[in-house]
Amino acid sequence: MSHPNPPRRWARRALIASTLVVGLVGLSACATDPGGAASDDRELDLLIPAFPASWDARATSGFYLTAQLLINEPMVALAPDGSFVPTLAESVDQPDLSTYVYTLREGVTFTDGSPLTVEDVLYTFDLHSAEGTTSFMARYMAGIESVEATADHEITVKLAAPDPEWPYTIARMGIVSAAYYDEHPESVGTPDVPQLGTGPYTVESISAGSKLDLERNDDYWGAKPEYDAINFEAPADDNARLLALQSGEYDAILQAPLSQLSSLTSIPGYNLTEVPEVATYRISMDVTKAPFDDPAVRRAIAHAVDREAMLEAALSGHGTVSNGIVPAELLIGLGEAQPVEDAYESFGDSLTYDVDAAAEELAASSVPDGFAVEVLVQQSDPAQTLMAQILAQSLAEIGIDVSVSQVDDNTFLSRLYLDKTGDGLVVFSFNAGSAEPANMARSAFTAGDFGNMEQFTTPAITEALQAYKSEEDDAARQALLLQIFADANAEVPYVPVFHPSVAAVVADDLEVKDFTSFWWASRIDEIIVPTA
Amino acid sequence: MSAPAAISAASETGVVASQRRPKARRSSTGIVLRLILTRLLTSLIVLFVVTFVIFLFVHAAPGGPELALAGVDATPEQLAAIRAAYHLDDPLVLQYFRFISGALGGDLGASITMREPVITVVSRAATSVTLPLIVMAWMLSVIPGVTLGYLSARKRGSITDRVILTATILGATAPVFAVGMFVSYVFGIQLGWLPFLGAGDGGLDTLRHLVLPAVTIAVVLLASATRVSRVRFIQVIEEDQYTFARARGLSRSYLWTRVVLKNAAVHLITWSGSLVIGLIAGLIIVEQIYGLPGIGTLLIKAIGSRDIPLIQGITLLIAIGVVLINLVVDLLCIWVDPRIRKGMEVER
Amino acid sequence: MTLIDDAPAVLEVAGLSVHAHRRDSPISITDDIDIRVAAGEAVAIVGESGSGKSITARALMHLLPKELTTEGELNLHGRSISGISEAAMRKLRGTEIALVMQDPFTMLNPLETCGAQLTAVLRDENGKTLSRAERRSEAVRRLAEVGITDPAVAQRYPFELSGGMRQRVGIAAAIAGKPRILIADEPTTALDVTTQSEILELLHQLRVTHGIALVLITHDLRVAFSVADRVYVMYAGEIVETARSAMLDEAPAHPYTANLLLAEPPLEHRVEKLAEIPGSVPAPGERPTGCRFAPRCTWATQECTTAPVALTEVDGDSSHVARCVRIDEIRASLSDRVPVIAGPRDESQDARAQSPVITTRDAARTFGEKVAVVGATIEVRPGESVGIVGESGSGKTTLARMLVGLTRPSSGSVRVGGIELAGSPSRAEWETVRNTVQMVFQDPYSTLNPSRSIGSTLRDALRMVSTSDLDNRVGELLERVGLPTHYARRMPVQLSGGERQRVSIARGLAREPDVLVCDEVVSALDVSVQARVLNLLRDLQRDTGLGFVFITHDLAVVRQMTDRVYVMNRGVVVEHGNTDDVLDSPTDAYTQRLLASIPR
Amino acid sequence: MTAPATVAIPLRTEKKRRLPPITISIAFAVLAIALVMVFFPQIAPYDPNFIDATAILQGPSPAHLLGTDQLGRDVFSRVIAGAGTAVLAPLLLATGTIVVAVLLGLAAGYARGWVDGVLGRVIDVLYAIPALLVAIVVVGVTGGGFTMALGILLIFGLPSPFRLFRAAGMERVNLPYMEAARAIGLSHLRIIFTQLLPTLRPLLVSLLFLQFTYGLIEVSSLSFLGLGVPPGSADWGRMMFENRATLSSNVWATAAPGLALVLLAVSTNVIGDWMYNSHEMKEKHR
Repeated sequence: MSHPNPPRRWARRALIASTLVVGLVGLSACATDPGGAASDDRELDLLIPAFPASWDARATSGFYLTAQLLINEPMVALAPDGSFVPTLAESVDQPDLSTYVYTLREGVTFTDGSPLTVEDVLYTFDLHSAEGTTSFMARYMAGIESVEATADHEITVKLAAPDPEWPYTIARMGIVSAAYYDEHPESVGTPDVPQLGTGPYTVESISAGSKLDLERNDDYWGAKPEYDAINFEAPADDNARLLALQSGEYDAILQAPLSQLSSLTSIPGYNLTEVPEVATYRISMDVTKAPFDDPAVRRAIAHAVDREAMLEAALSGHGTVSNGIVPAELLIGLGEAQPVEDAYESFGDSLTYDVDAAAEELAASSVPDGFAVEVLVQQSDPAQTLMAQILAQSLAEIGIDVSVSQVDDNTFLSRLYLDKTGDGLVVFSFNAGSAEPANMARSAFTAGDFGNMEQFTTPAITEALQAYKSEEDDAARQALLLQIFADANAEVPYVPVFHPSVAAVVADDLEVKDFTSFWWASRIDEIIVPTA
Repeated sequence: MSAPAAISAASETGVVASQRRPKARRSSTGIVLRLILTRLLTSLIVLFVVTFVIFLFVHAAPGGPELALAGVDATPEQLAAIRAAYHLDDPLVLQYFRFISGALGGDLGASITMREPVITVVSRAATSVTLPLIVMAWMLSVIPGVTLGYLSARKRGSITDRVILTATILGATAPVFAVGMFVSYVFGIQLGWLPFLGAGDGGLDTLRHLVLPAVTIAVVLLASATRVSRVRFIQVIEEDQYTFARARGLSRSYLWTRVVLKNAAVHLITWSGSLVIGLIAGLIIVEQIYGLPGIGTLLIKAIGSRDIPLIQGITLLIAIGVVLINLVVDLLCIWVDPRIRKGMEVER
Repeated sequence: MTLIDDAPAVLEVAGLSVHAHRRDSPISITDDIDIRVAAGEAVAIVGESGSGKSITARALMHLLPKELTTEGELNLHGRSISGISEAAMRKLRGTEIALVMQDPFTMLNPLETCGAQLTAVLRDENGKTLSRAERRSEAVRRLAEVGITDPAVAQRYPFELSGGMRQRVGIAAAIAGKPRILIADEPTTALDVTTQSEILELLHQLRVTHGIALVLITHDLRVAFSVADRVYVMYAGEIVETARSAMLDEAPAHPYTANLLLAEPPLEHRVEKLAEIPGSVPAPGERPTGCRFAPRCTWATQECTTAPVALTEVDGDSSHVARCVRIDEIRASLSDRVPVIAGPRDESQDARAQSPVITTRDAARTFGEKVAVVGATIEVRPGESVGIVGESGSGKTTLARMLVGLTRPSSGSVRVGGIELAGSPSRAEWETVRNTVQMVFQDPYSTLNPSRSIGSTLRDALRMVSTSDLDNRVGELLERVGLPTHYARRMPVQLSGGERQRVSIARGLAREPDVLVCDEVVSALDVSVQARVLNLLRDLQRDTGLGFVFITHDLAVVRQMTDRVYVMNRGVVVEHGNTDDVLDSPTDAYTQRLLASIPR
Repeated sequence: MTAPATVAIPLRTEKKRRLPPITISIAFAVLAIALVMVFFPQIAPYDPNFIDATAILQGPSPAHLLGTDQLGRDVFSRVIAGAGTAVLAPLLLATGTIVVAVLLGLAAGYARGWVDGVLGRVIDVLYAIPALLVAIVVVGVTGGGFTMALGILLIFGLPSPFRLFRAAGMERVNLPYMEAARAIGLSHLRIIFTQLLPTLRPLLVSLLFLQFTYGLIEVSSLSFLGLGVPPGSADWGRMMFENRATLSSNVWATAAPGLALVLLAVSTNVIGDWMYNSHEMKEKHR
């Protein structure tokens, strides 16, 4: 799945996910390459889907972090295999569920030579959590009760309530230099004032919004980074990225556009790696808006959605049709597989593609003669548009007249999230920011959250979500989540359509290790490595 | 044929030059100054109207820069705080006044999303991509275009002329995006002669990356240049002055440079000015197709993120560019044509 | 050919034909032209529109467009130049043979100073271009040669000069390379009478001082006679008669020449009726096989139409040849060229007694800073024909437009039918004005709306009087101006200039006005056509008592058409009175100069 | 100043920019085909909007002459259906622009004075801003649809036809036949409609074709940027925009609408050009 802009901002918490890596579907192209060991001057040229308007720490999230975290290291990093690795923090202590104590590594310096201090960490926290901040991470920081320097190299964070997602939040927070930010108010991250960090790579140049060149930080405190330089480029759209790869000047394309995978893999000298993404395309119906406040209408629509056709048309089949808005594997990771599989199968009953059943439901609804509705889709994600057109054709058969409106992301957000001025029917893609299974669920069922397009929630669900936060037992967590999804499924506020794949196409002389849906949250030089 | 136009026009109003009141005779510098001043004054109004209209539309549009800044995870309070920080909730008139007073002082404000002064952002995009692209496209089209127009005009009616004519109709009509896709597909992808994506690493590499985009624009402009210059050349050739110059035994080079080119110049200058103006929209499309980080791409991005200062700044700078081009065109015409210097109406 | 035969020929043309190629079949434009010009001689080629005289002039210079091809022998100074290369011809142009064109307003490059254009062809003895200082002094010297003594003119642009000055600069530029022959293609047609005589005098001077032979192309026999030693008369692409000027004037041998002379309104006296030539000049490709003039010739018989006619000597005089098979039979009647002379003008005393239809008092008009009419006081009484005469810029047209309400006076008074036009007349008052005075315009080609038929144009006008029976009334109107009724269905393009002018008169008559203002109605017409329109107007005046205001620059027309005349100069009426009195004994210096300038 | 001579055969060449007759014939043929597509869309073998998930991105075959797009829709049928918007939208735009430009232009050229002054200044302002730029900004920002796009293109497309008609009005207003009409007593409105407009007819027709061409290019450029027509429309520009991502699977899904677009635009331009020239030629030879 691909939507370059804005990237997965609606990302949430996580857990580990080695189980998630269903497999490397990498096309085992000719293994003729002798695969010489990485030499010192190896550069990595990467195509990523999008660039932020600025490399300011507050403006980077999602894919952007892949570059950001190479410059500004977090205190604790997420390793490609899903484990957490202390980096700028030497150690982490968790005295209780809502308190974290980080001990900073000593002797670390920024690339300008100045030493890393607790002031820098405090400054970074403040950057993201101060009142009125523009930071994408503000909401994740909202649960902080206090952040204090409790010793020379010690930071203590107290949360208002336990937050299973906190480690992921910390792993996404690259530490910036307080002095540097003070010196350049409001302009850090621009071409003239590039970011300054302690990470394995440092900025060589930023050129006009579409290129970022990093070079190795030779004074890096840790192991010598693999590549001499890593260059990122974000062509204007999927098509341009395909063309770019064809030009042969790049080593890899990450988050490759799925509808173009066949074209991409036909380019000689490149291999495909494809894994399921923790993301869901769904059709959501705003239960507060007529006629979608009528469950019969929602059931009718659920039966009218040809999910197979949508997967085929929108993603050329690169994904899996799903009965739930969270990939089953994520829940299975918490415990037994059987209950999850049974539940998901039962969810499918209301989702069968059956136009006759749909017509029957509609005939029995408050709008037996059908109605007209506008579906908003994001211009940046062509898959949504294709799905909406298929939806329109199916719904036309039962008398619902769908007009598809393609709008830019800003309009999409403002009309559906802020103003709620849509007609109530949305084709929508929703991605997890982390492998925490409750991440997507909480967003989908919390009133006022962007993920809750349906404006659907029940007291029971809210209660279950709350209980999940302090529940430490995985099996119990699994049960809580399954209960939530069952409750929701009964009301059909949404039609889960499919989970897309996430793909990388990489040159022959490189190999992909531990590629996951969250590749961007880990060091890319540890995911894409020279063939041994 | 009726009596010569000049005569009938004179007898129409019964006026000859000698009857002008002597004091009414203005100096030519005065006329030129007046022309420039009037032009600048009108331009100021134009700029005012343009920016205001764009300003209104951007404000009426759904969404705002705060969404681009803080994303979907932002809380309503956070969004409100951002709006307040950028004065987005102030009365429109006040906001516009702030913008225009800043602009009059040369300050276009800072881009909200890019956190840099608008001037910096725009001039970077302009100098690294857009201006070289315009210059390259202009040179690739006007010079060969006028040459082709010359050939075509000299051999009018011949096979060469007809081939050139037919080809130019095709070139001048094909939409720039169709040409762009064709050129990038054939010369970039299939033949692999030149890069077709991005602006390269600066310097010569950037120039290399600009060749195909420039060719794309030039295809359209070249056709138009050929047609316009051909028509104008033939017009001059059919004028009495050309025959008279020929009848005096003047050389071919004199005929072409001093008579044809010189008399066509005002027309060609005016035309090539309007061409550059008409090219602006085409530039946006070409920059999109070739993934060039120029002003067009910047504008599209700014629109997407509702970066109001940036949108305002870009449109204002484009409008200023248009005004400047028009001014340069006027001055060049004044320089070439003494009749304009003397305040006479001349058909361009 | 007598005297001139002895002088060596600088230009000799034999059997020159020009063809156009349209859809494969060549159409001949001129046929078998023979011209001989001796050194220092002045010859004129005279003809009406469509005669092919300008084409011939350009063929001599090898300046025809590619679509036209030439045949025949061209000898310049005894050297054949037919079919020589463009490069070789370029060397001869300007140095051996030069051309001055008709329109001084378009002939010069508007973007170069006069001096630069004058000296563009000049080279020093080594073939190098001249230095700036040399060019400047040369320019001043050359200007002096053509009578421009102000050295500042060299720095001026053509648009800063008057028409006469431009024509002088043009001549200076043409002769800069010291050619031996100068072809002047209607060099004075676009100029005022006074300027015309100056330019003709200049051309004569150049002959004398520089020994340049002159080939004058003109439509005006009077101009030709005043300048040229010999005259070639062209009609429909061929030469119909050649003779020494005096001979041609006194004893034309071709009916066409004779008719042309008769059709010209005389300046000295009034004639009962001007001679008309019926029909019009046939277009190339539509020319009759026999004598080309036969269809319009009153003397033509069967024998004229059978075979092409050759040039034959007249009275055994080798210098006088004509292309007519019946020369000997009709010679006598041709010479009989004096039509009835009108007696003393029968002044209509009752008209004098009546109160005027149109009165202006100090009517003035300015356009911005320009003053068109300084202040004119005129009167027009019912049934009277009044002339307003003047050169371009005299304000006569502006005055005429004020009379019909197309232009409002800036100050002073204009009363038409008792209505003051300087005020703001009501709708009904305007109706009165329009029923009193109507206008006929100068240019026959733009006087009718090209996209509307003759009938609909006339219906528009008739409808303003009454909407009944429009078609019949259109027919009547057309008959009144001597056109067949079926012309109502025609479009203006299908009509000749004279016919259009008559439709225009019909339109003016539609509202049955008391006075018709005719603004240069015949100035754009050929002489033969002009005669017919003037006769028509005179008939109208005689038959219906219609009054006229004749705006014209042509004193001969004034003599023929008007009872009283106002002479205007620079926006002021300088003299007025009975036409004969003013023309016979002018009191104002300007009127005298005007009369003196007319070539006789 | 007496009768200047007329030359029956023009000395000036008339081969101003005559196109080979074959080009003009082809242009008319293309236009005819386009019109057939507009009025008889049923000649399409398939419903242009029918989505067939079993036939996605096929190459050309006897069943699908130009293959299918990413929703399995028949490209050939969509190209035929695309003629609808390709002809009607620019036609609407061209007609609208010309009607407004004629009314305003003639008013300004005929009346002069303050009317001319005010209109002239407004047009100057519009002229300073490229139409497509405004359309891109405004439609892009507001997400306005096709109607808004057409409206903007119409308003900002006014300057050049307005100036043309203003000049035509000014040039003709003092011609003798116009003055004669005034002298005869026709009202101003009557003069404009019965005297002025008929003389402009050839100009109007040729201009309609030329404006149509500009309109077609502008509208499809917007479509190509994803603005204006709704997604999935069988619009040529939109099809190119949506299908260019699948260039390697079925090049015809992009190339065919592009080719159709270029052919139609070139043809109408050729026809307009040809009409304009033959009109101009007539004027010269009147």
